[in-house]
Amino acid sequence: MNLSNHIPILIIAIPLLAAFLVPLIGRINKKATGILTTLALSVSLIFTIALAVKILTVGPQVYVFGATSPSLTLPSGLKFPIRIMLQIDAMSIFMGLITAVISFFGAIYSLSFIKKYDGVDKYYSLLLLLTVGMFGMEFTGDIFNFFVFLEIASIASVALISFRGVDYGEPAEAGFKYMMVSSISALMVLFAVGIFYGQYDLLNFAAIASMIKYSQLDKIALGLLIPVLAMKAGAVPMHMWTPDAYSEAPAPITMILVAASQASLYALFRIVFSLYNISLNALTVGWIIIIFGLLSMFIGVTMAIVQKDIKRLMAYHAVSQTGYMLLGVGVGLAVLANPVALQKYGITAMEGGIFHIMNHAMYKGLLFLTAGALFFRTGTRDLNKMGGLAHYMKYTTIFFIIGAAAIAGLPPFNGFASKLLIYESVYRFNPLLSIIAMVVSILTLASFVKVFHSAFLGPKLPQFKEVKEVPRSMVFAMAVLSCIIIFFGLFPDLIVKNLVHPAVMSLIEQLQYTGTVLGGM
Amino acid sequence: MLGLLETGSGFWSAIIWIVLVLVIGSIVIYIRNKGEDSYKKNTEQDKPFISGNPEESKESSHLSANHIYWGFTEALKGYYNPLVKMHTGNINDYSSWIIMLTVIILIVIGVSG
Amino acid sequence: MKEMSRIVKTVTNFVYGFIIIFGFYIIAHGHLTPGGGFQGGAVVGSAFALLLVSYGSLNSNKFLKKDIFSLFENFGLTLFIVLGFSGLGITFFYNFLANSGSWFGDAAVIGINPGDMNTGGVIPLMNIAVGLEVLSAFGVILLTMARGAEFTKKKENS
Amino acid sequence: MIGNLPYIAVAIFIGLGIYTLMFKKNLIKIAIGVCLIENGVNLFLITLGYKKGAIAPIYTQAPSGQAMVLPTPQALTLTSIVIGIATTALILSVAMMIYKHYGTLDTDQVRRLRG
Repeated sequence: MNLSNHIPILIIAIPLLAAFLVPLIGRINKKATGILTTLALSVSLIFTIALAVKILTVGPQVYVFGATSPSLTLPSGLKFPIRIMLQIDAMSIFMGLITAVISFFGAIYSLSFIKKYDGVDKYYSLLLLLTVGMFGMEFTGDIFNFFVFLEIASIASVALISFRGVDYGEPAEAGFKYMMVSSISALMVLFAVGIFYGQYDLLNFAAIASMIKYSQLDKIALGLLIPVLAMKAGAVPMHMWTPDAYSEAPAPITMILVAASQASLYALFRIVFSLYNISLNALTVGWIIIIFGLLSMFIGVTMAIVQKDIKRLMAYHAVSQTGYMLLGVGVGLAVLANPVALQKYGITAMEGGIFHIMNHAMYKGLLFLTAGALFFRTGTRDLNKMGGLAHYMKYTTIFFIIGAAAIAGLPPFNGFASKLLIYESVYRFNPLLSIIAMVVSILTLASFVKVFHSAFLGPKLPQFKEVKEVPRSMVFAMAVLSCIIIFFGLFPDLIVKNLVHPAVMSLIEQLQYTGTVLGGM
Repeated sequence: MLGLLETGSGFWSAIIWIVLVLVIGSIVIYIRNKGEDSYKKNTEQDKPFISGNPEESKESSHLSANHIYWGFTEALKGYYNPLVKMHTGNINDYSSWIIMLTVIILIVIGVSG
Repeated sequence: MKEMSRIVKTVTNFVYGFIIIFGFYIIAHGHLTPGGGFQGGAVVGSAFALLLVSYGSLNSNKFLKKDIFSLFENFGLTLFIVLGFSGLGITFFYNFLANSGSWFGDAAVIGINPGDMNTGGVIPLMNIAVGLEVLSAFGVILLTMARGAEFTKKKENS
Repeated sequence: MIGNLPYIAVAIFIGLGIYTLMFKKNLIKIAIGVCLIENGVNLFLITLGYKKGAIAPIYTQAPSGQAMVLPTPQALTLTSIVIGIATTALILSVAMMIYKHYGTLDTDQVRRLRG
């Protein structure tokens, strides 16, 4: 048995096994559950890194379930890709790395954060299932399997959002709203799957992509898939669930939910680029995505300025930052049919958008963790009630400054690098878009100045006399994320050249995606 | 060079930026350290000037989040009032937005061909 | 929930065993006929629902134990994923028992056949694992919801 | 025309479900709306695999020489039913928690999170 061949499935299967073992272990020892979770996710993280090295040096990987060949030869000699498979190229592994890193640090942060609640074993089990769902959405090469993993991720995240719902009403309300929108979206995805199956008798991404004609039915499927996946990513005007869900979930879960919404974003890009690619009307669909991006950026940030709840404010920023990714990739899509413009600025715009996904996961994760640290010690999320916390929580203050500077796009942090790529390339597409993006960046800085002032600055308040620094595991998780942010900020070229550029190229070149499956048949 | 990111129309290097910030910052600090002759420490000059009113206690002088950017939101009332009203928090509206957007996108994709 | 009349309870006593047997029949024949782990588990779960409704949630707590259900649920899930792992010699979920002559290892007849139970490799085993998981998951869901309903009703009355 | 009847039923199911989601004010009714859409989509998938005059795809003691319907959409539907059960159970449990804390199921009142 050669282990290295099985790495793609082990990344998914080990957290899955751990998710089922955690409640069993929890009967014997409650403390062991957290350690088992962390262990499983660390194995997953190591395997993801190993797989990333393999993919970036050797090429895309295909892993078939239950048989050696992805296709079945009928007695008539016809070959058919019927098996469920994982298909992992540079873009998938890029998202996989984000998922692995974020869920690992989410688990570490949870070790102390979640201690005081009941049902810790169920919490860890659901966290692992959420991770499995995200990995599955990113790695799968089968469109129905994608739907299954989407539902696994959304069911697990709903249960985690309403985790505190036994004691408070608001988390249950947020969970209900998220469940409603995500089940609508999942059913629309299923309908689109039905349309594809009815037309092509196929469920394999690559096989559908090689046959797609952009017929009337394909247009309907695209029209169903774009809005629901954009909704799951939190695009305006379907973003209303985002602040509710993000603010009520426990802080480490909020961080993982950001990565989960990005998995939907990945699915949107995968469908538009790898499934349809040049066959669709690139300008129209590109502009649809650009308009989603613009609305998300502007409405997200202006709504954030008036918020009083710290996590709600950050959630609106998550909406706003998603707009940057949609803008960057949308510009790339709009010029997809025009090779000259694509070479000149389209690829750079997409690099900016894709790089921003990773940066956003890191700094928004860090910011949510600092908000969680404040909640952990003060017991409130209301900015009006906070003040002077920098006196008591020095490390958290430093991490918050790093995160806020990164999200506002201040040099030399990582947010600046990806935003610069977006500004400069989008300016050559349409100057107005670039100017709006810069204004949004300034407003982002303004609203984080507000948070910093009202939560951390000011005199020592009498009600927070007992407040002290958060436990060590929480500080550790925040410190490592800060180090990643600073590293990305100092050496953005390493990431762009080695991870982002291959990811963009694997999106643009459809043949590379379909060839890995159909070439081996 | 390590850390040099090509952006299509130029480049960005955090390391060069940090070096520049250090150089310019040290010049600024040097100029600032030359100082103002008339300034004297531990005199009346150190105290805040509030037109002779008595100074408030530190605890009550903290500006809470509600008051920050009050002018900004007040000036943009026409923009904010409908926008905040739009976020009703009603689950029916959430699903209505999704359905409406789906219909609009279906029409746009269908018409554009 | 209050317990229901004597008629309902008598009929339940008479019928619930048959429902559970039928559910296990569906689980065991999952690889031959329509059905399988989930469907059979759901049938068994409906027997639990019948017990719960007719005896009331307080009484049925005596013979439906949430703790045991949740243990069986995790056991079924773990069994399923371990079966998936044990195919790793070739690929994940590989049917290593099929046509091997051991458990469920007889070769299946392609085309119309009388239906031999001893075929299918790991598929019947997975059906059993899933069936175990589903029936106990239904039990857990029903008991938890019944308890929650009890709580809400108390709050309403007070 | 008669062959298209299932598709019309699909449209009616999904339309009713969407109407329920958009205009009904009770959380339980909204959950029913989701179930309606789900049933519509499941019916759509099943109909895709249907062939006129064909029998169920079971080889055990099947009559010989008859065409069978395609089993793949049925497998897909089954998976989606399983997921649907989990979704419905979760929706109803969360609705119970909401009722416990809010004392109502009216969507106009279940909106502490807004703005």
